[in-house]
Amino acid sequence: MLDRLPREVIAMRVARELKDGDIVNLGLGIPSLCSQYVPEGRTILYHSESGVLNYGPMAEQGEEDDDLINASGQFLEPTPGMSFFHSADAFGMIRGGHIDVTVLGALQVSEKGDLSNWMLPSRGIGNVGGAMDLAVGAKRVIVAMEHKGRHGEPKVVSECSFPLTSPTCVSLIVTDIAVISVEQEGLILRETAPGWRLEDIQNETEPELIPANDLKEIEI
Amino acid sequence: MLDRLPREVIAMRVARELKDGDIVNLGLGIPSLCSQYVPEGRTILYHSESGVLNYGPMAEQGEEDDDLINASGQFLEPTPGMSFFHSADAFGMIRGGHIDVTVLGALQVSEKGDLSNWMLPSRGIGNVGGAMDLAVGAKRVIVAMEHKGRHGEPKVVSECSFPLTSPTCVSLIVTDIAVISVEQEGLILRETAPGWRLEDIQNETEPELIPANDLKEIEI
Amino acid sequence: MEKVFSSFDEAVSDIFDGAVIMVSGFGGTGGTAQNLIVALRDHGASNLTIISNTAGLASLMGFGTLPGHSAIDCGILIDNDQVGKLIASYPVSPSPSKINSFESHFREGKIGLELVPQGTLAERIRAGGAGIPAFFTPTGVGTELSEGKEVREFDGRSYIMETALKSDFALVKAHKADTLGNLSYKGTSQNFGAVMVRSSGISIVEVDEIVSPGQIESHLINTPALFVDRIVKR
Amino acid sequence: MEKVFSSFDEAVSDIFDGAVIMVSGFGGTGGTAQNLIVALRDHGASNLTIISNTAGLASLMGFGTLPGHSAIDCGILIDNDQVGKLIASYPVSPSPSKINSFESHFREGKIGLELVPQGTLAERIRAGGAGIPAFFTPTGVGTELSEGKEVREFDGRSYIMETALKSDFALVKAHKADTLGNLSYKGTSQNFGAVMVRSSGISIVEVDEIVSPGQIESHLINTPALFVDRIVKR
Repeated sequence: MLDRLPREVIAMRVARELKDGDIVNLGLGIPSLCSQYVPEGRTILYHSESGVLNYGPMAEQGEEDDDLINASGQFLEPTPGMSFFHSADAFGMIRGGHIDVTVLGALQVSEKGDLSNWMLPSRGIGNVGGAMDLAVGAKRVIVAMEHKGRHGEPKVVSECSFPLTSPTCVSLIVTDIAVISVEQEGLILRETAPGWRLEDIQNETEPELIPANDLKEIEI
Repeated sequence: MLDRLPREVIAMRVARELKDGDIVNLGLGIPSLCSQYVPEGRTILYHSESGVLNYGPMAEQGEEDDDLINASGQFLEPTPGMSFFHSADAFGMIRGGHIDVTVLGALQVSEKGDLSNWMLPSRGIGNVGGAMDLAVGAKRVIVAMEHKGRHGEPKVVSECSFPLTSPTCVSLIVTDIAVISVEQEGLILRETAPGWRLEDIQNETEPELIPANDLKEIEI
Repeated sequence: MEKVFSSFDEAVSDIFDGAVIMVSGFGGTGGTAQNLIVALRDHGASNLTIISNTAGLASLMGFGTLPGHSAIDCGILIDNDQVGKLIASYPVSPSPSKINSFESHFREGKIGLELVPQGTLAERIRAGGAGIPAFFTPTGVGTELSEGKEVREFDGRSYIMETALKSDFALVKAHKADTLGNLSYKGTSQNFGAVMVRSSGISIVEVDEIVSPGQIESHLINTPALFVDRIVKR
Repeated sequence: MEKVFSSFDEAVSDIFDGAVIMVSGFGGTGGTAQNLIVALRDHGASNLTIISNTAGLASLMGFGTLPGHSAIDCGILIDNDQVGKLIASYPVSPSPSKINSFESHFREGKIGLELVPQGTLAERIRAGGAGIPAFFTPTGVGTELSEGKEVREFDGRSYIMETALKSDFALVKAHKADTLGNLSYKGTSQNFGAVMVRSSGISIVEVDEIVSPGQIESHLINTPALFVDRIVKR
């Protein structure tokens, strides 16, 4: 059985996509880990829809302040040059195209880059939160997730069967077995986890994957 | 010949309309004088679309600061509890109904309370500035002006012939000869300058004035 | 012109059955008017419409709540059957196995829900306070949350029309107030409160401290006094 | 990620003929990027569309200008025939007997004008920066400035639809910047600049002082760094 990449390595791979000076908003789960792995020498300013830009790492125990949280409710350290704003401005930044990259989790991503990440149909009710705004507003949407669901079902699908967050918004999918870019011609398999071949990944993927000319193993 | 009230007395009469706690925006000219005559014991917070609430009196000579001006470009004194904001918020306050009273000058006011105060047709171009926002947004619009124009033409008219600032927005007209309220049934003459009779005022007014039951002389 | 109230109970005493109430806070305890919410629970007004980012995540699961502290949020009004309708972006627990009272009341048909993307919620509230009755937004286009909404293209992209939200009352937490009603907030605790005070008929603000005018420096005032009707000190 | 430019000339060097430029300031010298405006005059880009509250009241008549001081504002670009169109709320002198170059160019048909109520101008600029392509406003209804605009009723009141404004560049004056691009303003000098930085492709900001991150305290930052592209010290 082939090894799947741990969550930290998915985050590490995504972090390499973040460029010096980028304004980045990280979603819950694997995305939230990315900030720990940004290559040295790059300054990233993190934005949270809780109303803060340029926040620091998670607060140490005993240093927590409930007036300084991220969108996941985690306590943050202050940083020099951090700024605060209310929710209408926080989302003006998002919707207005001022966020360079958002990294989001997903329940399903389609061949066309449609994203479903806010409601499990089996539950019949869900939390939309800021996901739709981020999916529509950020200049680049990267999905970081496990390649298949808890019951082995594919999450990279031909058509999303779950309620959409936004159509055609995802540009890159980074999973525990592959890096896939969403292009006009379809899903391009760019990188594979060590030992995984195209057909292994295709087996866990509903739409057809097109191997990149320079298909390679993920390098971290 | 009957005496007309000086500008200061018009402003004094308008100032009596301002109630304790009112948020007030004063236009150019006679309106700007009102703040000097507010009856004692009333706290008025003045708003200016230049981006300040609760500003102080005009700055003394030598104390001027070009980062602290009102909408007429006059230098202000700072006051305890003064606050600043950008233009979108300044007008959000106006349009959103957060200004209790605005006092504006006028070129013409009609029987229905239509206001024209931004363009002389003879010039063919004009400055609209914040006038339309104030006329539409403030809870109460008071006009303070001379009763007739420079060439003796009436300014209280049946229909405005000048370009409108806003239809049906004025509720009270205070001039150098009369105080007139705009009501459903028409223009009600409430107060007269000392010595002026209904017919004297009617002579200088295009639409018919309805004398109030308690018509009286202006008291300051 | 007196804005300072001496008790939370007095500050909420005229909230009526069926009122529309905005409740500040992102989801954690920071920026949540915990004492005003308790006062409204005790007051008992019913059939309320609550406009809030969440239906109470702090009380449900300690979201944004200091370790070892307990939390009160608008969840207690739903627990207490005072809410007929919720307008929110994040109404249920993130975990399907942890059910809050909103979710169980919703399943029983006892409470209505208008689910709104968080940015649209914030912008609709801002619009309500800024005299803008409606605006177009790209958020939600092509999703089930845009069903029944007017769609229009601008420059080749599709947008949906959203309308302003206003309320009868807002219950907001700020850090400091001066007696004129100027407010300052701490850190990320402005969130919805700083917008809600603008679009409520009567804004009621719970603060840590009340000071004289001038004791909050002008450049530190986040909310100018004209948006604030009532202040109560914690 | 370097935002600090060493000269005003360099900071405006890529402004192209036909560019849309927002220029900050209410009308006086406070909040007006006088050195950037001079640099753009010297640069010579032509056929510009200028979005500004006024066509220059400080240079014309000393509006909001300290006694004995001289003033530079976007009026010098119009004097210099670089402007093809003006979008403004207060384009001419308040006195019909005092004619600025905008008014004479306008009468000669050399310059276009889109006259916009001041609040609508500010809101259109905000919308441009907040991803809102259009909104409804009561301002201007029933006047000649609403001619040709869509009118719609909400709750029995009429509103007109206005669309967002964006620009290629903004020339803005702030008080302090840190090297990340965070800005603070003084007093009433936020006015249009604090909104224009949000809706411009490239925002260029002239400041009195540039400091390290942290030297503008977080609660004193009016404009978060993500809105700012270039900074030049006066």
